[in-house]
Amino acid sequence: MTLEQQLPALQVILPLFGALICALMRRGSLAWGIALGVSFAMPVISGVLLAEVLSNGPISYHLGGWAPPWGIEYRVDTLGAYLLMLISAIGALIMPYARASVAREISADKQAWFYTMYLLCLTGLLGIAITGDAFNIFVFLEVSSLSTYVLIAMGKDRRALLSAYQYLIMGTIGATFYVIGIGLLYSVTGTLNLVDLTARISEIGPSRPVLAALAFLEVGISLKLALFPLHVWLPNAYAYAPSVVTAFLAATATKVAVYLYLRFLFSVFGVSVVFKGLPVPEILLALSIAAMFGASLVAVFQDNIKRMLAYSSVAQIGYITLGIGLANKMGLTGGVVHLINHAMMKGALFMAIGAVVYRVGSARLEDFAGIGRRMPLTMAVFTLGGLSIIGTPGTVGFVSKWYLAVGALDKGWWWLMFLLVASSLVSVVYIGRVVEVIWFRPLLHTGTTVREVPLAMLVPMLLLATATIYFGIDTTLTAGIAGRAVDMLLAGLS
Amino acid sequence: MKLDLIFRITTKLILPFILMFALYVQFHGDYGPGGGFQAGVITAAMVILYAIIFGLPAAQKVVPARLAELMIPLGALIYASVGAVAMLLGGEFLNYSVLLSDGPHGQELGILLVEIGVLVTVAGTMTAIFYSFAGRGR
Amino acid sequence: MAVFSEIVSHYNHWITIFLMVSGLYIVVARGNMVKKLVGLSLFQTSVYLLYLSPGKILGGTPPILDPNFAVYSNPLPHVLMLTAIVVGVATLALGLALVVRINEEYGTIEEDEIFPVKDDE
Amino acid sequence: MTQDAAIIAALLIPLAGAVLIVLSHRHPNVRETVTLVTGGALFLTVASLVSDVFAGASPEAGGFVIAPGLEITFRLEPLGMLFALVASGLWLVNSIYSIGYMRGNKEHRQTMFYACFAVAIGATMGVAFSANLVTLFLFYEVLTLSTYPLVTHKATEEAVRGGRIYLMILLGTSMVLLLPAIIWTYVLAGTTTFAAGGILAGKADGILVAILLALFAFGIGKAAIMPFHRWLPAAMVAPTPVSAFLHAVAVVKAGVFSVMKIVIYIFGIDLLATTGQGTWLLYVAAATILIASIVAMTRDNLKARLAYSTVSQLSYVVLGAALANTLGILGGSMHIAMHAVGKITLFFCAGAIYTAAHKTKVSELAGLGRKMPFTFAAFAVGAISIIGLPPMGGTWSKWYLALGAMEADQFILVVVLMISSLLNIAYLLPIPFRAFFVRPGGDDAAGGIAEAPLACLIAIGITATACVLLFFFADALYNLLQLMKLR
Repeated sequence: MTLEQQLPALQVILPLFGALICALMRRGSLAWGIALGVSFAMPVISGVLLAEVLSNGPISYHLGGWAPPWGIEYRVDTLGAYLLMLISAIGALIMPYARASVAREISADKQAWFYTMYLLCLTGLLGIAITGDAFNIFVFLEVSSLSTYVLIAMGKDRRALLSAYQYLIMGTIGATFYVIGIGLLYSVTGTLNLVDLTARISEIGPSRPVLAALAFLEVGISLKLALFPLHVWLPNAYAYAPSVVTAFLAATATKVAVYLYLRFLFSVFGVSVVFKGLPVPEILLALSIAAMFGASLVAVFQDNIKRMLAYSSVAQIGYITLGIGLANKMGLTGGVVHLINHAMMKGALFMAIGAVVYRVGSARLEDFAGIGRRMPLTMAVFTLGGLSIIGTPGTVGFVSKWYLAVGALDKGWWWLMFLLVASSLVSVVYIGRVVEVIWFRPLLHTGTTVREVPLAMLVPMLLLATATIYFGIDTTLTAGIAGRAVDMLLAGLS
Repeated sequence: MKLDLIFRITTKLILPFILMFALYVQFHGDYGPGGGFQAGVITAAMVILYAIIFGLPAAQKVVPARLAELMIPLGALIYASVGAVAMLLGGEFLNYSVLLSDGPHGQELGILLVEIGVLVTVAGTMTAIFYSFAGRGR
Repeated sequence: MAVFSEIVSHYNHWITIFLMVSGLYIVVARGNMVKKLVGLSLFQTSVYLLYLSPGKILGGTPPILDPNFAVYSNPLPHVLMLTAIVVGVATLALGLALVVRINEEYGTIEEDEIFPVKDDE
Repeated sequence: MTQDAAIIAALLIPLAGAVLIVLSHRHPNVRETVTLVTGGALFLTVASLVSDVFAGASPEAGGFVIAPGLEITFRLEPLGMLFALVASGLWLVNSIYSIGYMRGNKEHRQTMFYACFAVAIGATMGVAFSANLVTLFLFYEVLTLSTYPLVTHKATEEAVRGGRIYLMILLGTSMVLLLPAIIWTYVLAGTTTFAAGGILAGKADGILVAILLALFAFGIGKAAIMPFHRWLPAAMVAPTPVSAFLHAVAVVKAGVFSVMKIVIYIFGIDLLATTGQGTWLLYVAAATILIASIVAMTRDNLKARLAYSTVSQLSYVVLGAALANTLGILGGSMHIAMHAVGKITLFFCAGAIYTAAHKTKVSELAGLGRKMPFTFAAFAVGAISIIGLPPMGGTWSKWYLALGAMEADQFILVVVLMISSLLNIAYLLPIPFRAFFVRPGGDDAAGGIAEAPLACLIAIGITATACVLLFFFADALYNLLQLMKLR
């Protein structure tokens, strides 16, 4: 087989190898070097895969040479490739940033382990996006989750331990629900291959075990996705995890769960089962709206900015699930494109916060007073990210909002459009609060140590911030591909 | 303690048999129930038993904590390398058939190597878990 | 009567459901972190049963090719559950490790004693 | 320079200026030169397009599609031309004035100030040239955001609070009302491109027209129709050049310009006139005119009084749009220019008074006219123009508005316009009167007060002259606006 044919496997194996080698290292900087190399290779691979999928259709890779549906199949289609690209790009941006930040926040003897866990997490996330086997998804889900728990527990604050524990309980319940759902499906259909499952479920139709499986899967994935009100693990986990971890997780982990949601709702179960068997769209819409308002309102009252942004993430996930609930071309495109858009803006925001933590050592609002004068670039990144969260035209946030609103109106739900725009008004309040403090308050930390962060941290942030503007204007790479993925998902909808 | 003596002697006596049984389970995995997971746990049980009877320091003299920790990625690395070798030989990842010119024998060899990897990792993991819990809170 | 036999004939599922629900109940209702983990394990164990019991085929033998037998049990659920067990063990180990660390930091593993502790933001 | 290149240049020159301003932050003289050069270049670029518009051309540029319905396109038409000309011309004058003011008051963070100013004028050009609602909205929001740091420039508690109100009202109305209106329009009409005769005709009727009009009219918070006018007085904490920019050059003008443009090119005046669904807006505008004038009389703070005056004057333009007939549109559009020139003069004078004498209250001005005769003379000129008396430019716009009201058989509105003029006299003219003819209180030792810095005076002189010139050369405006394709 040529190298190009091996790419789907390499996408997952390279970070796995990287993780194993990192585990053998004792020096953090060596481990960082390996993680950096692997992270830079990832977008190259996923870029080639994406180009291949867009021009020639889905790629299938038979692991171990066993043909599906018996063997495990790695299957890259438009949606999967889109997600691979997202995860690997964020990973590649995070790694240069990570070194200094990790050196500041994690003790030297644990740094090699940190990079091991990071690469394992990357492996898991990429694996979920690439595999075409339902049980394999569970394995990768747990690989990424277990490493995530460890990463979160590495936070400096002792509450990081509690958050990791809390996440572990919730996450395991979620994953177990997922396996239960898969088990039910397996006992009904006798297959685990996603493509095969799709065919067989459409033969069976909405029978009771299938609907039960759907319910279990939906709840399980919703836990991972932090769908309101199953989000309680997320704010603490994001708030107390090391800054790098927060940025990475916020940009990727929940997105992968959304991918699973899309995969199961639209392709495995198919629109006919999901939308006729259970009131899935109605539930999703109601919960999404609750998330958009509830979580945003809570965000307004947070003093820890990481926590504030974490609640904002819950709200933004609401937008994504709203698009799923709309289930029409424009709405779903809005949801899918918001996956990548939200990853960009939240990545930028959390990296900016991480930079402040690097210099000031705190993420409390009052410690940000006047910091815009000492760290103007970092705070410009924060401001741009914030504008994107608000959905200002010219940023990626606006593109998502436009699609969602048009999707809502296409259904004739003008009230939903108003709710959508009204909820972004709440985000003006919490972002505006921070912006006022960083630019217009007198400087609190007058020490000379508070200045711009090293270039390796600054450049990734600036790149992401630029991306939030660039992809707000040229959307061929984001909305264009998302649109094609949506066409694929909606193929079953008559 | 007198009872202690009986424990010590018995342990010393059965340790080789535990290891032997582990290896049996390991290599019989081809033909019957068994394999690297079980063998790894049994191997670790040997170390753990030794540690319980003779104390943690004595056990760590035989199997240092660092070794146990190294075994974890090492075993997985053996596993993954077999897959990678298969890739280099032109097959898919973990396609053992290409390891030897004869497909089924290649499968056999591949599984054997992979199971050794599993043994190493599982034994290492179990021992490491035991060490880290036993070594705390004194 | 038909209903009764319907219920009894699915006894494996009833056991699964019992384990599942009691496991979840322990996770929700207990404040002790170790007990919660035990509940979580129980919950995961129920899944093993869910997979394994339909895999057994009446009159089937272990799936090792033998000219004397024609009916084999389905091996796949066992493989899957082996993986799930490993995952479960890893989760439990990690959970316990976290509890140990929490105990070191807070001096307790009771949730209702930890959560009132206010760290200064 | 070809026409479409000139359009793009008009957008890029201010941006380039902003970048250069930031780069030259260590050298104030270079920085101010950059500002002035940018202003001059921008004005010349815009002016170079005037002859084309008179020739009946409507050059286009852009055509960049972000998403279905999200298209960035620019097209020049007479109304946009007028607005761009007024804004770029006054910005140049305002820049001259800013330099005098900022240096005279030794303000801090001047680099950020000038940079934001340049970005804001660029956004204003974008609003003026926009060919569809989406482009308009994009630059409308950029304008809001780039002026926010200007409003909070002083970074005091009060400034931040003012900025908060400014941002919340402008962003809030635009996001919650304007954006849905745009999306709704897109879904109804399948496009958001401005077209002669409107794009909603036949697509919407009955109460839906009224709802959409309400979403647009209130959604454009910059037009300051009551009850969304609070941001204007709140923004008074900003330095005076900013106030001039907000009230005269760009921000409020962008608001009423957008209302005008939406009425003409989205609804179409025929749709509004035949369905009568725009009538309510007439009364809201009339009420705003009267109430704001009355509130202005009660304000002692000079800038606050001018702010409420602006609220009132803006509704003249809205009124003109809501009349939905040729004369009303003409009067309203003309008022954009007339009010801009008049109001900027008044603000420049207020700023000059603050710079020279540090006085902000009307009641403190007694006798100051002797010390600053030029400033107060200019103030009187601006005031007369706002009131609408000859020989100042403001006369003509009010004249056409009144004619439009007559044509629409809305005699009550004619009365409203008359009363409003009286109220204008009542709150504006006492200021120069008091300055010139009332003797200062005995203890008020106004020694040492002289005219403001020269840069300020030059700017004041230019705009005051313009007020007079516009009276005599109003036919140029008339001819330009006649080219507008209303149907």
